[in-house]
Amino acid sequence: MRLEMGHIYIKDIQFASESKIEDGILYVSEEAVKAVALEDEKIKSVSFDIAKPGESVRITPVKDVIEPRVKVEGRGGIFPGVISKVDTVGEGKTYALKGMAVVTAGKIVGFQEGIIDMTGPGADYTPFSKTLNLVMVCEPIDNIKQHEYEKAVRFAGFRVATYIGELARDLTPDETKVYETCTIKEGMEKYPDLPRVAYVQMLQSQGLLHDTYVYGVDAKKIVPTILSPTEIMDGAIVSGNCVSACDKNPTYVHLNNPVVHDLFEQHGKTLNFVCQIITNENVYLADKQRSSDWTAKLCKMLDLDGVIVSQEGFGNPDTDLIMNCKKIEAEGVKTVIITDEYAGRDGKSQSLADADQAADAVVTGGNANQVVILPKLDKVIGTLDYVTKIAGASEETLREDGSLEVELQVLTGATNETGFNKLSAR
Amino acid sequence: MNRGKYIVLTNNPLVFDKLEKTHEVIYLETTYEGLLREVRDRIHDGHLLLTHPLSGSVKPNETPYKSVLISAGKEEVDRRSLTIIENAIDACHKFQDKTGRYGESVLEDFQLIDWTLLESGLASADAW
Amino acid sequence: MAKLKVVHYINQFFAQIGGEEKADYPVELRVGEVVGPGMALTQNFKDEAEIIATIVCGDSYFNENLEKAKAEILEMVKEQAPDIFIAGPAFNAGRYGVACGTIAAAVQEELGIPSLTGMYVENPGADMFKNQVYMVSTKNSAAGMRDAVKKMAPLAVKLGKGEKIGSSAEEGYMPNGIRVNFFEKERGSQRAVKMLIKKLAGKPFETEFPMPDFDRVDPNPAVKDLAHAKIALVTSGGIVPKGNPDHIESSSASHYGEYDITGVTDLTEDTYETAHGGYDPVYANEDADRVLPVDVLRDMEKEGIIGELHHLFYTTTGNGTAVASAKAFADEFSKKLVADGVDAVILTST
Amino acid sequence: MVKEIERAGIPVVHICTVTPISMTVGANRIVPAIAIPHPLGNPALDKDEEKELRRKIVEKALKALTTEVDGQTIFE
Repeated sequence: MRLEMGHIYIKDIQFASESKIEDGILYVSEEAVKAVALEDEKIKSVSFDIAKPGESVRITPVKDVIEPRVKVEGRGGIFPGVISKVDTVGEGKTYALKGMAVVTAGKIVGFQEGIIDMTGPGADYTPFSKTLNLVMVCEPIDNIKQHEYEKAVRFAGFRVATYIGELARDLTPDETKVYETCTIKEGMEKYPDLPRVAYVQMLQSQGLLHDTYVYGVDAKKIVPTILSPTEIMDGAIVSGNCVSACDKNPTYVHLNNPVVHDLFEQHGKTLNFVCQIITNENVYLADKQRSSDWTAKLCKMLDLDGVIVSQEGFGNPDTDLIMNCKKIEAEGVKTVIITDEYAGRDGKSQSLADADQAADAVVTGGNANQVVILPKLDKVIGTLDYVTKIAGASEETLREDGSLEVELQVLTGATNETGFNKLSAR
Repeated sequence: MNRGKYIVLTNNPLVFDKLEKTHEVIYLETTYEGLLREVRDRIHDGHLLLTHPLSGSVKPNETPYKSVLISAGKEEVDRRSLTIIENAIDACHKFQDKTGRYGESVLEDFQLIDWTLLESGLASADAW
Repeated sequence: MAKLKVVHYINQFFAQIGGEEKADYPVELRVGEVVGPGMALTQNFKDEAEIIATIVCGDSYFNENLEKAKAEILEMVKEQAPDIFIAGPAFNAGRYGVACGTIAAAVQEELGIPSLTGMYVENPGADMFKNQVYMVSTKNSAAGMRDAVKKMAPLAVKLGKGEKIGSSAEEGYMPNGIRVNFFEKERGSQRAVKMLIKKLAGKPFETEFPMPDFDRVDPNPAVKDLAHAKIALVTSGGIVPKGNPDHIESSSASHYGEYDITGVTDLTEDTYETAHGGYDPVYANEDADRVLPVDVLRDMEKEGIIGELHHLFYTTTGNGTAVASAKAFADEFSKKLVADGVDAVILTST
Repeated sequence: MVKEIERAGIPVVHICTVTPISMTVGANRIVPAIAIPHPLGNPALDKDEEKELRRKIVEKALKALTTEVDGQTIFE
């Protein structure tokens, strides 16, 4: 499949009477985006705000981060099976608004987490301190069930992102990149001497607030399958995951999956990027066995030489990660796995909840238990009410000078397990 | 439904309420780690672990609730089950205990999340 | 700001007193002197620290008079009251490495003075002490001195100032089981791709997180024909012939025992005892079969259940024996066991 | 030591009082022993009974050596 990605760089976001993109500036009609968000009757009210890199702004509790995109040529549309009709995506031409994101925030459960600081030490850790953020805080109608609220906010974010993306449909991209994969046979013929490599992506799929959707299908109900890596660029995978802010994959990460992009960088040079394999992280142990068996089987059937396996989340997925690694290695396919660590505040505890000697090549996104002090910032988008309750925050979280003492866990994307960041540990 | 093939161990009152009448549920008033230790005792006794004890991204000691499925039948001690539960108990010590600081509504949310995590396990268990 | 005060520990060789023949050189304090590698360290301190005294000690002297030497050195260091204590670097010199690790750990532990040493990763002192003191990873010979002091000097200054120590990858010390975050130059996915390319090409690569129990050995196939198998006995329970002819130490054993049991059918109070100091020896001394079941295996040999009890057994004292040396012993006698055609081993531990 | 023996290609059974330690040092075939000061004996028994007890443990060890294992196994 061949996908042309047109990048349109957004230099600023401003509220205006009319939504449009001009000279790299995104003008947003608040009225229009509110209407888009409120299409769902389960959302009582929504407020929009803009947070820019370097500003003294804290956004919390963050639910999802989404990059606006629009499909201008080829089959299907952005977020197939979710916003657009079900159709196979990943070919043709797609535009992405770079340098910005739509951030959804709101308290879905009492312990809702996720902090994005636009400045200070927290900003060093969250990748979304570097994007211009259009933040939407959604309030639900009364007496709504948590899962209905989650779904309502999830969809509202996608609708708004799609609305913004549409503004770029007739623009000329600042930069164009072409991503092309071969069929199995073509690849064999074209790159007979290059190692055959795939990306195995483990998707969070444990239940409410821990879900991921593939073309709209709940990932816990899939058996491992194959994607063209270009499909994710059109939003084939979206996040419904609200827990474990530091190592969950927001939709932004799915769209810009760094493993996919970095493997494409090497495609045809040092390796042949054959495909993406997706699998899940269910709670039922027999499901884990089936999924890891299948993943290893697919690796074997595809005659792969190597794979990169990425994880999402803590604890339960460690078991999937190790099972995948062990079984894939047993098929004679070399693995590199990407994870993060929970080594305790002092760094002395055992980092993972599972281990195996087959996992001899590990990339880590860092120790999520590391303590960081976040100074008081001038403005909060969302609410701080629950910060003391979020994962990694402790009794002394709110210190006298208004600063917060928290673990990296609470920062959105800080220890991402697709290798999105530079943070590591030794 | 193949009820009776598994046992639910839980310290979550919501789970007990929902399953009490239809399932074999052992409700224990204990901590997250205490519940995992109860699970371990039963694994030593020959039960098989059916769901992952660290299900959910909510960390141990952050949520006070945990529900785990084990087999109703007993066989030889399963080493895989043993390793997983031992590692899970170990993992509890990495997180500070925050369970004493929540209001009622937050506790209800934790109960709900634990229930939905278990529910996704039940769906798989019942499919067998 | 005043310079940080450093006390430096080196052996007889680096003090240019002599080699192995001078290894029994006793502890010596040289106040105000900068000796051997101390010069290179001084250059790299960049005026932030200075060596106020050098302690010289022979490797044999240290290891053979461990408690005495340790006490003497601790007293000297205490007297000098430095901000930081540096031992070595020891490179691949085994006894020097053990001495550096021992004394650096002791200074830090008992005097509360931050300590630093350096050695080659395979030096037995590395595994023994890398989790107790900061230990810079060096090359395997003194040719790596420049590189070693380049890492040790700045780390020593940081330790002396009480500054935050970065990750092992940044600072150059051996991973010590404490995970420390830091920012790499490339994002994780790029590092993963590079690692995979190396792994696919069979080139060396370095994992960012070594698995905790990665050093596992797969079980060998089972013994097929027990009735014709040669079985050997090995113990870490310190069973030795009465009188301990080889002077196996009760702890920190520096060698292992190999004893012939040809014709021996029972270990008695008069013939065998234990050299182990880690447990109550009364029961093993009364009847060493309680640790090394020679009597039972002789019976089984007679009954044809096993083919043969190997005529040699191997013994160490588990207590205090450094993992690295135990490993070295076992490597050595395992080769002998293979050469002698042993089919299986029963290892007993207390 | 157990790993080095195994690595040399000789099957080895570890008779050890504290089995978790045996697991940690990487033994694959493990037989629990009686007590630290007398792993293969019990001074409370008379000589014959004690030897019988020792024989049982050694028999278990030999059974372990003749059993194929997949990873670390404790022979209770």
